[in-house]
Amino acid sequence: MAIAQETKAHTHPKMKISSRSIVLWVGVVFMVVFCLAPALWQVLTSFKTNAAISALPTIYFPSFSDLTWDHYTSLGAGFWRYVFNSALVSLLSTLLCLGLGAPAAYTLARIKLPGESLILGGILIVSLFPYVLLFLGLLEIVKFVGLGNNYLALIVPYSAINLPLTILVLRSFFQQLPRDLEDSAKMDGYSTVQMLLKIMIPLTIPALVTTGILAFIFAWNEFIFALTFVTRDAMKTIPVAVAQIGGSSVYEIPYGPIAAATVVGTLPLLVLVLFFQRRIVQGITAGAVKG
Amino acid sequence: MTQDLIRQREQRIGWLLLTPALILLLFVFAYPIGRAFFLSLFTENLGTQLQPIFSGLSNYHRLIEDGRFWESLWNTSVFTGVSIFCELVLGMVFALILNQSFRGRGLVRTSALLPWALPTAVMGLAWAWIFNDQYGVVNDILSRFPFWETNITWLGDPTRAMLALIVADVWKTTPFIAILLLAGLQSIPEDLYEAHAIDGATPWQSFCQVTLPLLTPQIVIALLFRFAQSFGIFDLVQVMTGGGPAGATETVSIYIYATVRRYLDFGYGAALVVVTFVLLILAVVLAGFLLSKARINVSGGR
Amino acid sequence: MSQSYLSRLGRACARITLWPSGLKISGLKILEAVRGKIAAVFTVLGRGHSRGVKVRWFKFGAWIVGTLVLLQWLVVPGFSQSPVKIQVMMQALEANQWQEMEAAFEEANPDIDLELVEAPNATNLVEDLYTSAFLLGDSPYDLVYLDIVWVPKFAAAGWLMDLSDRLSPEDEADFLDGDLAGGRYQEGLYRIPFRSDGGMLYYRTDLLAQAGYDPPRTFDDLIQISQSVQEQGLAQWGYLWQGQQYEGLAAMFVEILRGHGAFWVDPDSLEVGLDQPNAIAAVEFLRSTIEKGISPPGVTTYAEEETRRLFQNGNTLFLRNWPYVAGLAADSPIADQFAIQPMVHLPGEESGACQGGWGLGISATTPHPDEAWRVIEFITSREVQKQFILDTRYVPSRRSLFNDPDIVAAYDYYPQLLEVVENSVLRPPIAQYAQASDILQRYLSAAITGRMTPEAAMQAAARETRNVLGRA
Amino acid sequence: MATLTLKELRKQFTPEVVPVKNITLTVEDGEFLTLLGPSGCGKSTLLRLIAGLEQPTAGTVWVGEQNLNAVNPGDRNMAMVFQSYALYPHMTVADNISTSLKLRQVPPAEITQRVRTVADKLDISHLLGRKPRSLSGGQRQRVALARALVRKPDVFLLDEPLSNLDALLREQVRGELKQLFESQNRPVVYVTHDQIEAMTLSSKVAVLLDGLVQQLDPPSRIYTHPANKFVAGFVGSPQMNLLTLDCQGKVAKLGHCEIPLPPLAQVPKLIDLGIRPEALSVKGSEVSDQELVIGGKVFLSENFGRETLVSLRVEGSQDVIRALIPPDQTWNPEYTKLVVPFSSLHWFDAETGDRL
Repeated sequence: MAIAQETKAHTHPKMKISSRSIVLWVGVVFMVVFCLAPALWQVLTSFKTNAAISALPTIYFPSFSDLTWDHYTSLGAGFWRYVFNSALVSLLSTLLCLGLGAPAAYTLARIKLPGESLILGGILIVSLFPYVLLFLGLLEIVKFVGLGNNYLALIVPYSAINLPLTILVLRSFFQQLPRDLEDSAKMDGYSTVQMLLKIMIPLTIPALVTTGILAFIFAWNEFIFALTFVTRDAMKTIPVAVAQIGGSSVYEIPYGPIAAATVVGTLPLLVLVLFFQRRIVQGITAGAVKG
Repeated sequence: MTQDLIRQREQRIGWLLLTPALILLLFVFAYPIGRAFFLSLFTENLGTQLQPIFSGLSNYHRLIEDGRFWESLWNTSVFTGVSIFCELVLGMVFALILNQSFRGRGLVRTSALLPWALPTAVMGLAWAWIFNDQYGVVNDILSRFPFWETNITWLGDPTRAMLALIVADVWKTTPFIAILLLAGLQSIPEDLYEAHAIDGATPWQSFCQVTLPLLTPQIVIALLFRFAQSFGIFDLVQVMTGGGPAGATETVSIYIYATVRRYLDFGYGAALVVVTFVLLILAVVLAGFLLSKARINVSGGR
Repeated sequence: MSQSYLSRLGRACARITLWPSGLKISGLKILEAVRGKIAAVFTVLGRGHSRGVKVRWFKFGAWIVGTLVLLQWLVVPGFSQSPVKIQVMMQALEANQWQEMEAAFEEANPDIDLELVEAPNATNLVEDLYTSAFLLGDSPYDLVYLDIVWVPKFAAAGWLMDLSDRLSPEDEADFLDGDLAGGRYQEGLYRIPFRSDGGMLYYRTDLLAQAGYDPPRTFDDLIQISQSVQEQGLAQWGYLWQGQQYEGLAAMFVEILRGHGAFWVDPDSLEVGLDQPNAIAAVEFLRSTIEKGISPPGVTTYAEEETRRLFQNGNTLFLRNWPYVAGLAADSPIADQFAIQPMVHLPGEESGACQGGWGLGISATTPHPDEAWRVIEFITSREVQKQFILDTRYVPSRRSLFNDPDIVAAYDYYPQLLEVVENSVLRPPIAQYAQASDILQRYLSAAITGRMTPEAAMQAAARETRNVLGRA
Repeated sequence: MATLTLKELRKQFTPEVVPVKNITLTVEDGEFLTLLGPSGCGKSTLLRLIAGLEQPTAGTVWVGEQNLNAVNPGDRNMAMVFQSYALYPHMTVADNISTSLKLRQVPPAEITQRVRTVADKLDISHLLGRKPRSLSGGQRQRVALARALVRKPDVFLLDEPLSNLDALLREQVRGELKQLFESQNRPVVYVTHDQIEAMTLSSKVAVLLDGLVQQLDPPSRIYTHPANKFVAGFVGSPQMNLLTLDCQGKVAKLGHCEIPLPPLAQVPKLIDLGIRPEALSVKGSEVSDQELVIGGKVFLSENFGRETLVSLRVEGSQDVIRALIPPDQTWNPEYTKLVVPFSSLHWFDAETGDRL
């Protein structure tokens, strides 16, 4: 029956190829342009000479003389260090966030606990607190625990800030999984933890990937905490490093090198997203229930 | 008592699974929030040599008369309301598109995530440059249309500056909503649509009657978090307008950040934090109440 | 098996820097103590009959911790013991420019290790970073590299050391008055100026010659000449200034205020002068440059760089900006076609250049004030400063350097520059300057964008400023 | 080897919602107990109580001499087949089947052996490497069965395992199930709302309503001697004719008919009469005195092919009686007489519904 469904889905568009697919492609084109145009402008800027960047009229299709690699070479090999720092902090904070968030979300979705709604309410309320305003209190904690200039000073807050979102999203996914699956697993002899690891988690991969990507990107791009908690140059993350890129004067904003740094700093992220978006595949629970 | 042994065991494991996350949340959130509530009852600024002096509710009294705070609150509300509305509509459209199967979907999905992936601080600069009245791309494109005023000072006019901020924010965060909704769409079984289509429903009807209700948990979560993020907007405004012109784009976060970090007025800053936080909670509670009136479960349950 | 894993883990945890330093010593003990409990937890998780799972959990945990340990060792360079470390933080851009001075200093003073910590180039972020460091008590920075407007706040907060006794009379005489004044707060001296800065008027010599005008002296001159040059089609815009809502707006405005004989805040009496008629006239002047089409409407969104680029593109007659433009414009299409002079003023009033610039202060909590002072002495000494100026084209803080033959040979306009910076005007040196400046920026921005009339805006600004000053 | 015993089980969710009120049952080895009842009668909850997926509010579950109340579902050594099959979608068929054995630390060689045996028996050997997604409904159902059988559990629990199959397949699988579980010689508890399944498969049927067992008997006795009006109406298709009649003396009045009452201690005012449609026939030439004759007008006839269901309005009353008669039999459209042996009449107390 499932096979029948799939083939049906393939033949379906053919019948209405005209109206439906035209609307779809118009939508796709609009979306791609909307999302990419400003980013591509940034890419173009990263290759333009300083003169071409501020030339009037605006240069959309630069000639060879308007193009340069200088902005990239000016970043220097040291920039990879910042990329590494960002990757490390983002990866660990994402793992921590998912590692703590998924069990918590499962518990809140399926295990009845006294005070459960209070906990849930607390998580909701905490998520409303503008995170920028946490920095002063956190600074004191960081200082007190002696975490200054330690990756943990970034990893822990990033995880915590993403935790409410992770918990709520995963919880709603756990709730949507058929309950029979868990009952079946219990009958088979899975303990709660094993069941979470072997059955529930594999089935919520789309949600895990989704929240994971969101958390990872947040950590990758966060600025204020990264600026405040880490001052040692070797441990700075990309956004802070970009803020340190200098022009010929303190007043000048060096658009070219900043654009280049953005491109270099975002490419790893894109590769990651490109790789993981396949995991957000349709119908991972198909076949679990019903004929 | 033996009757509940299994339940007790299950609950014990539940607490074990839940506690680490709660500890982390407490560790990061409890102290700063509690500290704000505590400090808001003290005067601690340059006038007191940065020593806390108990002053009761005087900070709150001062806050009520602080036009700048209420103006920034209004600015933030306008910004939040307009941008979230646009993001939700666009994000839903994006999610529906990305949920279709077509050639190159992987690339399109990735490109749809790109705005979210680019650092806000940097893209704020880029947007400021795009909206620049002399060199900006926006004016350059507009000037190619006849009858358009050229050299519009986007960031120099209160309304237009707000508009520019909203455009930049919508661009930046629509992917956030889109990907959350997309993940939600993935969990809606295909056969529901087929059953509905067999019943003779138009696509619009099945959207309203199948997609929307089943997507409610994700929509509510996305809205909630965008609301919180948007209300706390900081770096984008800081970089693009710095709160100007004439404070027309100053948001609450910007004001509080300045009060605490630049004016060193800690007690008053804490009072600002507390009031903002409480107002946000009230707004969400109210929204939740209205939603539950509309028989939608906020927490995502059934 | 699991036991040995844990004890190994414990020993590893106690060593690594990832483990919070405050807990470093007790780390092993704590872990030993909770070991039994952790094992119990894992037993519950693994539920009796699944011993394989239990082992796997440990392996998993060990993997994660092991990876962290490894990364941490890779990443954190070992601490090497050095003589006396003196740390100072500054914009990354400037830290690079300081490299040679740093090397020279360390060569001359082997017992001191001067460390430059790089910060972002936005000055407000540097201020934030210093602020955070001081708020936490013992700042890691022994020296503070200060923008002139931070001095009152940092001094009032008690973060800086009074340097009055340390400065020699000869140096005191050589430093520019405005720069020294900017380093004072109440009775003390908290900052030794290193490089100066001041706002001034750039004008296009070629366009003025073509139109047959002398450089302007008064505000009326400036408007008249601009309109005439614009009418003749020689330039698109007459006058560029910084109108974005940011600190530069306040800096620019104090010059206009001085030119109108008005003042912002009197630092001694804390009197506010923003709502006096001549202050309102100053705002009306700025507004009129937009209304008369002399300045582009977008000027209300411009900071230094936007105005410089527009000026360098060649379509503008006058520009108010800092000295750094002179160096950059010399490499642009308008090279040799511009000159500088002090800001214009009303007849009978004086021109004023907003005093900017950076200098060094000593952190109140540093354990090495004497070593820090040696750094200041070295860096601000005439010879070192001279070399730095020659390398970077910054403005010196010592009078004697403006007419130094080597410097004049390199930069011929420095004698004129001295004339500009000698007439400097300070932004009010009050502890609440940041707040006062924000108030002014908001209302000034409202006035020049036409949201409020100049009169209403200045009255509101004055009222709020008085509130702030009265409160503290 | 094992006996499943339920003692005074009760499950209460809220004061109003009590799906299982007080149930005591025993299922021996080789017995096939079907819990039969309409939806909401508590049969699924009862099954989940046995499995340990729900905790009883009161009462106990025993296998042999062991009280299972504090034992986790996975440790009860019961296997359950779910209505939705609940296959793990991310595992292959082989993994789905072998998971429970792996968790019980069965040696790998034995696992392979047992999986192969059960797959052969259910004819799914060729599917072992596939994922549930690519299986048909019938195949999934077999995998779900295999998953239960491979464990050789103490007790089998089946929750409407056939309800998601189409009618044809259902009939076929029903037969196979019967053979399969007869050979297992274990207690089987089977939940269904389908009376045909209950009748064909079970050695014992418990008819449930409102959380209480209405009747616990072998299927044939459930059919021939329904314990009360509910069971009588629920079991049998087409449904039994149930008429509420006035009593006068020792007879009950149905239209012009006077039907002698069974021997009763006390004659009630009203009494319920039940007649199975298949017990009625169109009156032949002769009527024995062991038969009741009911006359009336046929106003509806439905031809099922194998037989015809005629609906007749009883002469002198508004009551309707339906009868199942051979398709070739004819009747007088204006006035037809139906006969039924007195022995096929079922009497029920009008108030309590109990069989008299």
